[in-house]
Amino acid sequence: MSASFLYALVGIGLFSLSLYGLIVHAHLLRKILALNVMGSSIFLVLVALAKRTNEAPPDAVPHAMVITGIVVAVSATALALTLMLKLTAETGRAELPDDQRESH
Amino acid sequence: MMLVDVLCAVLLIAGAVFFLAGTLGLLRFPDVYTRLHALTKADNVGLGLMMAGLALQAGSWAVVGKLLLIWLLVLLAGASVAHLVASGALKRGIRLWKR
Amino acid sequence: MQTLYLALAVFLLLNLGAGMWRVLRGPSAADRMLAAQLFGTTAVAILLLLAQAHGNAALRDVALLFALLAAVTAVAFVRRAWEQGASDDAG
Amino acid sequence: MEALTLLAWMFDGLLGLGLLWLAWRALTCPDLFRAIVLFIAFGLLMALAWVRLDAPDVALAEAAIGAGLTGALLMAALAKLHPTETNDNLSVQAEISRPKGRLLQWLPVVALLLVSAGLGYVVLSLPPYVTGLSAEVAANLKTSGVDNPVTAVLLNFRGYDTLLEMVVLLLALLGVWSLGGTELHRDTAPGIVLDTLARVLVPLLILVAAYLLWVGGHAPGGAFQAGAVLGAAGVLLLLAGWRPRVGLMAWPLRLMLVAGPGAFVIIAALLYMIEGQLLEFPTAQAGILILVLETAATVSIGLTLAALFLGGRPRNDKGLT
Repeated sequence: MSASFLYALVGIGLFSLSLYGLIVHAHLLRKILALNVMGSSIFLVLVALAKRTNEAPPDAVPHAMVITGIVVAVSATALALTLMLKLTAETGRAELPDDQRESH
Repeated sequence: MMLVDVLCAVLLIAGAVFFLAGTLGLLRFPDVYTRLHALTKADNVGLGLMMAGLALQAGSWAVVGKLLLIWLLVLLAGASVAHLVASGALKRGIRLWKR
Repeated sequence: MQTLYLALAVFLLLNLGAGMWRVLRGPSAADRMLAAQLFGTTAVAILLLLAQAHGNAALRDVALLFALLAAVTAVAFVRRAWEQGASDDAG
Repeated sequence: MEALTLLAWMFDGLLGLGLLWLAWRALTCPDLFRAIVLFIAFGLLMALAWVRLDAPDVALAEAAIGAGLTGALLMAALAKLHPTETNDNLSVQAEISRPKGRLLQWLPVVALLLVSAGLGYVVLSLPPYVTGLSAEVAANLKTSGVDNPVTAVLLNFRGYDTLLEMVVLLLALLGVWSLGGTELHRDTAPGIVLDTLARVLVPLLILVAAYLLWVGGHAPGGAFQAGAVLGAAGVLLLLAGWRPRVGLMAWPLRLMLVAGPGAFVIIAALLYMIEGQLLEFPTAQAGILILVLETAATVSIGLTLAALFLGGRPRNDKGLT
């Protein structure tokens, strides 16, 4: 096993952790953090697998994708945070409404 | 091993010791002000010694200049943040530790 | 020398792990922030060691960015989470 | 050599464990502020991971975004979320809701363990060595106008993607602006230390952004990293209480926000008229065209990120925009 597989496995572990966090937590700030970790985990798998080029320099295409991904992720985070603040201002709670509780 | 290598190794290890001291201080000191004191030692001296060690191996003046710039920037950030956090903590009424 | 650079990098990484205890423990928000500040400095040192060990000059630029931006998060903490938290009550 | 490999493995192993542990604590600890600090530390370790994976371009982007913007965005959002609850501890407790019943609690855990095992099996069954697209990139690098393969991919081979990514950034900002305005009044006085810090750091940040932009042609760096650094400079200015004059906020700001995608579209249209192809750079002019595009993109990315931190369509006290 080479180091690139080690990092790919870490990426998969991070993906599962963040998916669990995304499902279990109700607070939206936590969901936003979980989504960010999930993005990083996928970037980690991509870049780790790009390094399998046996001594040659790693594949540049995934690197380019990840760089734009990082910048897009931070702007999406900013939008999500603004939406969360707006929702909190309207409803007083930083959580999405629960369908079962609201529909009676 | 050349003399330069020995000197570099000594400086690097001394720097690492200051980092360890900084972490120990962060863990062991009793309040936020004393912990600030420990932290800034790692910034200033620990990184400074490491920079000196690495500069000996740098090979070009451009690299030495970049190392110096990085160190000065960390000093500036460390000193400013220490001031801001300490005065903020005082304003918010976090008490000073007394024996 | 290679071995020394990498050994020190591993040592600093362990050091960083020990500092994590202060982030978890607190007690005040300032303590957690300070620990994060120390992580930034440690990362600068690790990057410079790796730059020398790998012979990759680009890593010094990464360290330069960390050094330049080390203050931004802490300033955001002091100016937003601390100061505005108290002063926003009126408005 | 033996000791060197062992140390490299130790470093990678510790870094991997550290990443997993930080993510786990950031997602489970009850205090939101602590979760944010742990997440910032997570970003720091990610930058080290990129370095170990021979991706210095990605490490530069992660360092610029993770150290400057993400932390500031999260801190500001937390402060606005609980303006009254910030006491000394600033511990904003958000209880971790757990589903009722043992079955519902363990079902996601078991399902996710199965998912990780499946993904892990897939990754481990991949061939250990592949060339991917690196051979194609290396073969065409000569015609791209730059020497850094990552910049060549971003600005030349996959120019369409980069154009659309710039539009995505703009859309995110439009989304934030459509949710309401933000007053342009000044912050509390920054104090002499913060004021001096901003006055020293902001020019340096702009200089480093220009350096990264230029160096991106032949070494790690480029428009996205430079834009992120510029964005961090904007964040620092805003935190130090600086606000642009209202006159600048109207059309000059908007013009600069669309400069990046606009330059892409104009150059694509010109190339279509001359060469008959959108974004197919002629080899002789590719270098200069890429530099023009990158400069416009850097300004737009930096301003967009800073405007995202301001959080809302800027308007003055009279409500004008």
